[in-house]
Amino acid sequence: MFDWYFFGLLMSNGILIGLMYSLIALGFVLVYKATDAINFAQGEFVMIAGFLVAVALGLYGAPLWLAVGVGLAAMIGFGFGLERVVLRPLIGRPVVAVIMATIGLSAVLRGFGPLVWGAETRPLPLPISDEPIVWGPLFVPPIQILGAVVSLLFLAAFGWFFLKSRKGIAMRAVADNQQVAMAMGINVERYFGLAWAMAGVVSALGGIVWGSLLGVDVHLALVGFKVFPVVILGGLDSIPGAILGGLIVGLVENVAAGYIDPHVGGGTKDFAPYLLMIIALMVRPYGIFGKPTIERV
Amino acid sequence: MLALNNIEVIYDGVILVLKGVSVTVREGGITTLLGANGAGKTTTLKAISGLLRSERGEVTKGSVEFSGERIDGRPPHEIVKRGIVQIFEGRRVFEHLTTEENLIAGAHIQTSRQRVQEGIERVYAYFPPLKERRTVQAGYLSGGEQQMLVIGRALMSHPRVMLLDEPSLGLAPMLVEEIFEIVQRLNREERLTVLLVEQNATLALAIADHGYVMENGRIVLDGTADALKENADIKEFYLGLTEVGARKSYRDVKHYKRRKRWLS
Amino acid sequence: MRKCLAILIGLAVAFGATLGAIQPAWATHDIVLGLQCDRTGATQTVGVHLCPGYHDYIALVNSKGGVEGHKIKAIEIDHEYKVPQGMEAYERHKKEGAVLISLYGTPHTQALTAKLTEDRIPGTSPGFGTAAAADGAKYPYVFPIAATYWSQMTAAVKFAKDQLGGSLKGKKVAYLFFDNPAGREPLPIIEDLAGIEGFTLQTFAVPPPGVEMGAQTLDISQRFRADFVITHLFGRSPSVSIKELKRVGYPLRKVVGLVWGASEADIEAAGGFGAAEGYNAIQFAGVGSDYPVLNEIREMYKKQGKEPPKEMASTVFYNRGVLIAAVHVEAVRNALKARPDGKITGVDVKAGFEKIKGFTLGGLVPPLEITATDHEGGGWVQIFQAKGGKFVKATEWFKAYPEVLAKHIKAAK
Amino acid sequence: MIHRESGILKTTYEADMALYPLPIARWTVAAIAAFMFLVLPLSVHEYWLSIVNIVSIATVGALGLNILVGYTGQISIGHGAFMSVGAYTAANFAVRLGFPFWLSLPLGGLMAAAVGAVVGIPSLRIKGLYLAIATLAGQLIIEWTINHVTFISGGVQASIEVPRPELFGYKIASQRQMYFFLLIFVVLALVATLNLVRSRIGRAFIAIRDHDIAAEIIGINIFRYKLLAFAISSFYAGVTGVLYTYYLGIANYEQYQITTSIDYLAMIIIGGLGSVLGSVFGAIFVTLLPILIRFAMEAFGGLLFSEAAVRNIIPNLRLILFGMLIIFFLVVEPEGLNRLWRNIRSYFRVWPFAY
Repeated sequence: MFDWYFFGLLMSNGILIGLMYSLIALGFVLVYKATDAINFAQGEFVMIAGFLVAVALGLYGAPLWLAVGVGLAAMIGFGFGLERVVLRPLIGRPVVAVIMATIGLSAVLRGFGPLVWGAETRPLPLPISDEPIVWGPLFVPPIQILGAVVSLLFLAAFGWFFLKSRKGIAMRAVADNQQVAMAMGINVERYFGLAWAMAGVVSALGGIVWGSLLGVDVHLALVGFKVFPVVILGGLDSIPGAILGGLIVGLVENVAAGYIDPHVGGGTKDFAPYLLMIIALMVRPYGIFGKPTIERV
Repeated sequence: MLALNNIEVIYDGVILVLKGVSVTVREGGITTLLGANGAGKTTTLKAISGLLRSERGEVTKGSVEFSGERIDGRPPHEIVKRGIVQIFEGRRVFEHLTTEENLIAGAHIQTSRQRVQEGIERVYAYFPPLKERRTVQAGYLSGGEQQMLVIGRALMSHPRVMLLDEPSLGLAPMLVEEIFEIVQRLNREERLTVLLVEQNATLALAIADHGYVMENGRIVLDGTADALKENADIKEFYLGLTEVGARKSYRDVKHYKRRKRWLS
Repeated sequence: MRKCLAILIGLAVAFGATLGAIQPAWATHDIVLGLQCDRTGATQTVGVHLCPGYHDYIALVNSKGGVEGHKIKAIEIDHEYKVPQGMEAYERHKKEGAVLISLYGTPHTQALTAKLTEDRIPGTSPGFGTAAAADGAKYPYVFPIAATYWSQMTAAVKFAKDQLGGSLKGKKVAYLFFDNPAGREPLPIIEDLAGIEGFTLQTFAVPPPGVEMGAQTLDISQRFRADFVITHLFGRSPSVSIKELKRVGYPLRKVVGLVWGASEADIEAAGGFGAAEGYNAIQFAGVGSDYPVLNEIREMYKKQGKEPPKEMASTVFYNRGVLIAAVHVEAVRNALKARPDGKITGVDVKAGFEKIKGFTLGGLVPPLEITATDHEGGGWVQIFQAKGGKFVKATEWFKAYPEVLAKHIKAAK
Repeated sequence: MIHRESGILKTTYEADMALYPLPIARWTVAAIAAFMFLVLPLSVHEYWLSIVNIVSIATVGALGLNILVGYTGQISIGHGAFMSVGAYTAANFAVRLGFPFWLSLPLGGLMAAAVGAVVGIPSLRIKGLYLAIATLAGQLIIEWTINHVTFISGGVQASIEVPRPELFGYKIASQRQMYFFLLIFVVLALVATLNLVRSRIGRAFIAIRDHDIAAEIIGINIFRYKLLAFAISSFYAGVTGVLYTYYLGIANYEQYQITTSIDYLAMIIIGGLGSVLGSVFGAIFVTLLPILIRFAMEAFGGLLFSEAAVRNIIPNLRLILFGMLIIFFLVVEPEGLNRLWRNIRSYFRVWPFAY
């Protein structure tokens, strides 16, 4: 007999963890959407943000609001600075150059974090309980609810930003056609910086939520690898796509672990999303929500 | 009001495109820049609007002056703020944005929300078809509507000078006339100075007061629109007229080529 | 261009100066030990605590005049958990005249096994490497010197049996493991034991990076309904397993983790000792700061007018570093006793290892007895439980199912 | 090359395409060969040779990746996995069937080529970043397969120990012997690559890199050539994996994970995309950098920091410098070390009479 109860548990777990993946993927999508750059250091962004907050809390004993504030401010500054120093000279260069630059950046950050703050695992305690909240048959950890809420809040906030605000429209204009945007008096470089800073903000919150879940050390950067199937499935430049992709990956992982693993000896959870991603790419080369580009000779 | 003094433009540090171009645009007038493909017309516009930099080009000699101030080497967003806006050829709308969002993006330098709203209304007044299609993605507008949209979008920044690049390209003649009429109206009613780049010399000279002819990165002719209309070479090569009834002889062509070589 | 040249020439000069500045270690009469370490790769959270422990013990020995009058020099090379770099590190150690290599990482141990045998230099692989290397006859120059994954697994099953009232018949045991070779290594042992003890075994793999295992823990607690859980996880995943098991309401006192999922850092990351109350961890070195040798190290730092290093707080890994160094020094001591002139080679150190017996360092080290056939030294472990804010000893040193282990070691090719 | 040359006086296509454009080039090559085959191996300590050996293996892999990324313009982040395919194929043939290295080595390469071509299939539909991530997926799927199929991996440990390679009954075990063994393959790989990139195939690759749609229009079958690029590149990767296997004595998939793929990408970017010499430079640079940093820190780090701190600084500093150098090269000298080398050469061409 099919165990519906267990299935329900898997699904609720998949949805919550999927939204937490989305939170990390959002930063990636923002950068790609506005600047066409692929950030392979997204996981390291999250790690650095986690370090900042954990160190502020643990080492300097700052109150939570201050630590979070410091983390956000530092990541905004980091985003702007990064765009200025590394990414701006690479505008207009082949895609492999930007990929490699962010890969190089990820190495720098992975060396920098432990060098400055130490390699040991730091806890990032949030004033929420570890005890699961019981909703009927489901029991849900508060931290995952926090992650899901933050994720959905950002979806709403960015949705409003891009659709309604003038800055958001300008940013979309930049993404659509840089040169024309420039001719309209839009300072394209400033918007690139802004996009990186926004990615920094999302990463900071991702770092807080994931850091609280996993503890903060270099391994925190590994969550970055979850981003790729999420964003490819959803479409690299689509914010709703990041959320949907996260949900798909979360659900697929749980189904794979619950129903395929027992038969093949485990580990399918990791690559099932990637497999799905390849299939999706062959059918829709630009993801579910992604916009195709038109190539001309 | 806007003056290019003997400018030279080099792309990528190696390709010399403009070889000493001087153009003066009078305030409140329509000046036209004629020339064949690859003559350097668009580059001239980009040299004014500061967009050369995004294509790895730069002004290496000469100066661009606007209202007595040098503006060459300034970033494009600053030039837009000073009141010069360029409209690209080929109706480059923001395809994924709606008509109205295109207009809002065009008003980027405007700080007051009020003024933006007024601007939008003004554009809809000049281009009524746009109002009907305000929520449509600009990529799905017809060619004529897109051309109206890019002009309207440029108006959003309340420019003093509009650099208009080949508005007639790929449009039906009726639409072209309509657009040229609107440009003339803008010029008259809004005191908008226009620098118009065209290949269609008949139309351009019909609305312009002054004209320049470019070839191979140089200005080869200039004069009032009326004078240019009477120029024999212009008549022959741009207006498609030959001297009444006369057959063209091969010698004349050679004469023109020689002339062209001498000029460049 | 000139600037470019200047930079290049500068680099060349710096390089030359560097090479010139390297002192050949064998010029002195130091005994050189090679320490491979990982402070930036996949296992860096272990390395940053374990390696300082090693150095501190060596410094302690040297501060007391060395071994049999000879100073010891430990050269650490970080190989970032990459195998080619491990090979390079090995060659460097060999060049410096190392008589003993402290290996680090399972793949590296396997890659260097042949080299060690060819060059006759003993290498140690405490708590990792191939379990079959416990057989000294087949692997003459590899010394696990601590419980292998196989021994740890037998101990875990024994512990489960004791906790569940002395019998596992008809019980359900879940094995939650990191899905890599190290995680899978104990599988044959637990499968065998499932037959012998008559329990139902189900395995749950956690693929790298192991940052999420909700589905597995749900399965363990809600579908399979395990009576006991044995975990074998690395990196960040032990803390995740503690959190997730707790979340699905599984009692942590029925969970036991193998040695690399058992540090203070894992507990901290899982929300602290309060949250992880009851969690059991297998250890091959003593845990806590209550050992005479650790007091001596603190004394040593105090004499130098320094604070004890912060790495000492992570007693699980730090103490393991001390244990490894102590066993190494003991082997070197035995070798020097046999050859008082100090010109010992790897062969002497190998013999020195095989004489180690009854050396416990005040309880930090198990009652090791390394022989020519048993390079593991018995496979002793202790189990510690998270209780009242720290790790509390739950069992004394013990080993289990020696006949099962013997059978598997023999069967290994 | 390192000799001085001046003027382009070629009058025939043969001269233009010749491997050695000038007679002096032959002498330079001969001199380098003599140095590599005689002077170096007989004059230095085995330790230094062990470093050269790692560089040698890396060179073969970097050459292969450069064919794909530098010459054909297809991004692959799955190169490490192709190496593991070669490694396990050769190890299985060597251990189970007792094949000698000269049989198992090409077999490993061919198997990797086949797998590489399959992973390359998405390149026909997807490009750029999407392709990069598709190859990343290929990497993970290959890793999973090797990790879980005991038929391939030879048991739960997923590592296969291979016997030392033998040549005429002579065991190649020490670093010095290994040096000659590996050097032969480096030379073969270099000559093969130099010839490949100036052949019809190589020109097709470059056309695809520069504009694949345009290439298709002028009659290049991009389906065939893209897959061929993946296959050739993966063949090199497979051979690299086999060389690692024989050098280290084991095939172990943990060694060929994403970080390995990234290291190789770094090599060709630092060395210079689309350049044979650049691949060599890149392999040398990326391999030597951590070792040099360590030496420098061992020698001078003690002046600034305590001994215990130095031990923590060395590895982290290496990561930081590694990343910064990648960024530096991308921003400042996008054509890599190869370009730097050419600049130096053109400087010395007229030296000492610059200007």
